Amino acid sequence: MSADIYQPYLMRVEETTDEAPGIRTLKLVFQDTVAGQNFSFRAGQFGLYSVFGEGECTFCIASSPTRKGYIECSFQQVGRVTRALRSLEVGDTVGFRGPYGNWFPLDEMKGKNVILIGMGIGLAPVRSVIWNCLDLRDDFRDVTVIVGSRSVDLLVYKRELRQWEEMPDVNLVKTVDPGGETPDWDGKVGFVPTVVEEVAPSPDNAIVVICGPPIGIKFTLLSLEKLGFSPDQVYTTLENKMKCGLGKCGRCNVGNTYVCKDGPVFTAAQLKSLPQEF
Amino acid sequence: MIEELRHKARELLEKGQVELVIGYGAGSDPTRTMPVFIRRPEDCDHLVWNKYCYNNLTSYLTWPELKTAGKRAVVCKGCDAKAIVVLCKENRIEREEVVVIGMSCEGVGEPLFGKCEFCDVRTPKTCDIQIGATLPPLSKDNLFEDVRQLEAGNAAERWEFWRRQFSRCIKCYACRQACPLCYCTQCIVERNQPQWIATSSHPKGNFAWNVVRALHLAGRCIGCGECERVCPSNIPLMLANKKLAQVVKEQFGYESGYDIDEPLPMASFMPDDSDELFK
Amino acid sequence: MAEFKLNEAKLDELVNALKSEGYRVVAPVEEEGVFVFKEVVDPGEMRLDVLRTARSIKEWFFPRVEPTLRYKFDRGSVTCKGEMPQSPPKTVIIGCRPCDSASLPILDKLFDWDFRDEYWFKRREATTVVAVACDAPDSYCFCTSVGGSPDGTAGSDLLMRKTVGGCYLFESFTKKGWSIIETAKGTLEPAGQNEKVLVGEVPKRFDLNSVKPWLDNNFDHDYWKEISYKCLSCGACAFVCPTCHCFDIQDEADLQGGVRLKGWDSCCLPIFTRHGSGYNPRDTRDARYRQRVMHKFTYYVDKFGLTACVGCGRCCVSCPIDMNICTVVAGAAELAETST
Amino acid sequence: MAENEWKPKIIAFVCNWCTYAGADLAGTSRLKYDVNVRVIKLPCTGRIDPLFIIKAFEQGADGVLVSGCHPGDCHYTSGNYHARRRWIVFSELLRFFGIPEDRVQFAWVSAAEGAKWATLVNEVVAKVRQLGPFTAYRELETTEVLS
Repeated sequence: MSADIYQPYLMRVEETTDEAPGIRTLKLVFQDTVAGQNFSFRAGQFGLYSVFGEGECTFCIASSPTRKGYIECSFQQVGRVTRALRSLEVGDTVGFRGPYGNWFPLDEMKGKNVILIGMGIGLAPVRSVIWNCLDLRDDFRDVTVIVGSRSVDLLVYKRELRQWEEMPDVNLVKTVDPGGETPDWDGKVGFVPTVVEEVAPSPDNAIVVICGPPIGIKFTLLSLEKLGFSPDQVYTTLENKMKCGLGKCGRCNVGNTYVCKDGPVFTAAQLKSLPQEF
Repeated sequence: MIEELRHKARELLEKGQVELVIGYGAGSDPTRTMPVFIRRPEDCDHLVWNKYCYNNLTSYLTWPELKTAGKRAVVCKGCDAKAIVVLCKENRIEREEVVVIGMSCEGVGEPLFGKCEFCDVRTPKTCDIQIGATLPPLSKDNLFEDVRQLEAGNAAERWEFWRRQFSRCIKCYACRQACPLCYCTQCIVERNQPQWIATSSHPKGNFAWNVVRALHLAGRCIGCGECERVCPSNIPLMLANKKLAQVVKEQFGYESGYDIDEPLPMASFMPDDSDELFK
Repeated sequence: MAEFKLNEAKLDELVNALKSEGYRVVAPVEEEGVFVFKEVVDPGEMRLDVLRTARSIKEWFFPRVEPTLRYKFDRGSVTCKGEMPQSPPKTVIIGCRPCDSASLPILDKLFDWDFRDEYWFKRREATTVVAVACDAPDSYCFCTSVGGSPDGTAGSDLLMRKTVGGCYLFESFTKKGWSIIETAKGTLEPAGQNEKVLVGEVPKRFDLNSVKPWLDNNFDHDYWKEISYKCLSCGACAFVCPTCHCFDIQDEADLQGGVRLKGWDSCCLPIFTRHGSGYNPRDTRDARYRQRVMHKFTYYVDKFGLTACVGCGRCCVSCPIDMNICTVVAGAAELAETST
Repeated sequence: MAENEWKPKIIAFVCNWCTYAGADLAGTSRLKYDVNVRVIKLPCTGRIDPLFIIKAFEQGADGVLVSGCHPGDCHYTSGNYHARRRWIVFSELLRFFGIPEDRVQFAWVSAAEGAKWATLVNEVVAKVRQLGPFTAYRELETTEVLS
């Protein structure tokens, strides 16, 4: 029998975590333990998560490939499927197809300084890279994590931020947009592009991974350019509407590039060469 | 007529009375025409007028990107111009922001479209500039003949008729997009919380979509027939629209597209509306 | 070289012979004033003289709706059953035009790209395609501009060409095509040496080679706005197109269970690329229409080495406002020439 | 009664203020009526979208009953007047599309008309029972569409 590419794995919701208003993380384990054991992915890849009766929805895998036996996804409730996902409880069943797409160049990052920047919910794919780096800490040189959000309550992975903060070999910089701070906020106040310039990581022997809203990426790229980073050193991930994830349904393309197959990870240099339609 | 049309259009643009003229231009084939948007007086020679001017150009009037285009002129047949009345009543456009160039029309299509056989607006009723001679209205006595014919059969026959018709619907939404009165920014089929109508073009979804499409035009459809003309599957959509027009006329004494001051039938009521249906 | 021919009067016998051999026969059939490919019930309803059916043959391989999954709910747990067709019925499509056949190898590339879509290929394997060469193309035809011809053989298992003498010459190119000849042998007769065939002419409207470079370099050209400002943004063009393959995946369910459906979609519909947040990368009519043209004439070429247009003219016929993709591309070719 | 005998499924869309109270009265008055009706309460007949009826048929209803306050008695002054126009038009459309008239019944039942409610339900159920299951609508349930 030939494989049916539209069939999802059945997953069990193991844990739900509220990250911020409207944002939730689900920890999912494979119902079929053999499939779970054989499953592997790389940081940056995505999948299609489905709630039966509501439909499928695309997110990156937010957990690290170094953590076996489960995957996590973080999402913001905006539409039909995310609303249904948010209403799931521990023990409920979810469908998952994946992993799809390319990944962040973890191999290339070995022996280099890594600067990981996540803005808002865009921290999800970066989180996969962060844990991947931290679980194999010796493979990398300096690890700088810059996290930003509109306000303190919208920061995601708050518990993990504290963990990273306490780790001696991680330089965590957290910031919120002006006006989004609280009286007890112990991070910076300012937009991510400004904070990046303040932190001023060196472009030498470094690779940057950045993810967030398009406007945030755009201005952070300018800041990075000012600091001397070349567009080839900067990796980001595109989020387009997808239905299949398999390079067939025809809606995620940017020019002749299919985000689901040729991406979702692109260098800033690649993004510049694409038609500006994303 | 064509010269008169071009002349008037040119005058409107030259005098700055309008920013844009929406009219018919030459098509890819002698039996077709294509909508054109004209902004410069010298381009008015591109305007054409013939029996292949099918489109109802008033559907462009509600486009958000054209709402900001300033005052617009639109070339209309009598049937098309009826849409202006409804659009004004429903506060989609201001009557003053549109100059209606009404064309006297002896009918379009080859052979003549069915709607043209019962046309009582061969000279447009709603227009600012009339082009061409005044033509007497045709009798509408037999307008609902095809409705009556279908009703002569029993429920099972009608069900079978529509089941066969709707089975061909491919959900391309050409009917909706071409309709001057389907102007919603978000159509009910695009609302998915909950998903009231299945988006798939299986028989169940097709039936629900076609019921809703017709119903949302009850008391509003002006009978321009664009939905039916553009349907790639030849579904007789006007038959359903006409049925509803007939009900609205018989029950509420209302015909869409004529009187700008009369209240909309489906947004108003009379305490003595028929109670026959209700136990 | 054709060895056999069939007298026009024996078309019914051909259909019956195929049916008795277990074939599901699909051919152009009239339905309420439109011609569509349908299963032939009565051989007399088959209409090989129809130049252009309302929709293409793609729906016999890639249906406008098909289930991929059925599931049942049982107190919180879900049981699933895949719906991939394991052995679709043995089918022969008779009477499509060479342009329709040509769309099949084009779509093979997409459905086999990395992930092999067996929904498509199972049906492909089970189906024999018998095309009829065009003796009377019309002004909407432009197959010759996109690499085809009125008697092209791409994608066909067998080609029937009409002769002056009221016969169809049978020429098979594949094993599947040969099986048809074998099955129908009783109705066929040997073809003569110098049979005169009727093949129409389709003038070439543009040069593909000059189109692609221009498209590649003119994503932001004003041309797109000029040609598509009046597009109504319906999906008629895509749904009647033999090569348009974009689809949607939707769930439909009640409290007991439901089904996941794969169904046609169109890049011209405004919600096609709209994100859940409301953001839409292709928010304007020109961006959407440009996508349609670019996808066919450059993106697909970049990805798969083929142009995703076969010149059947269906979109031009169906367009409510008479947008004509041939004219649009010819216009681009003209711009390409004037710019060099 | 045979175990697998078909039982008609009737969905009743009723308004909160009159018909629901009427149905309540029927209950408290211990009036017996057919059990094959499932009542869905809405604020007003004006809130009942024609799509509800389509949805009911899609989900397996064999008949639909719509009922609210008598004209003039609407809790919101005019909701039922608007509804009346809508139902006049919609019922004609359904009839035109070939849905048997007896599968959709419209009525006015006030809070005091418990007995009328009971009779109405019995009548509707009887009529639908006579028509049998709405197989015609069930047959629309195909999901693979080849041509």
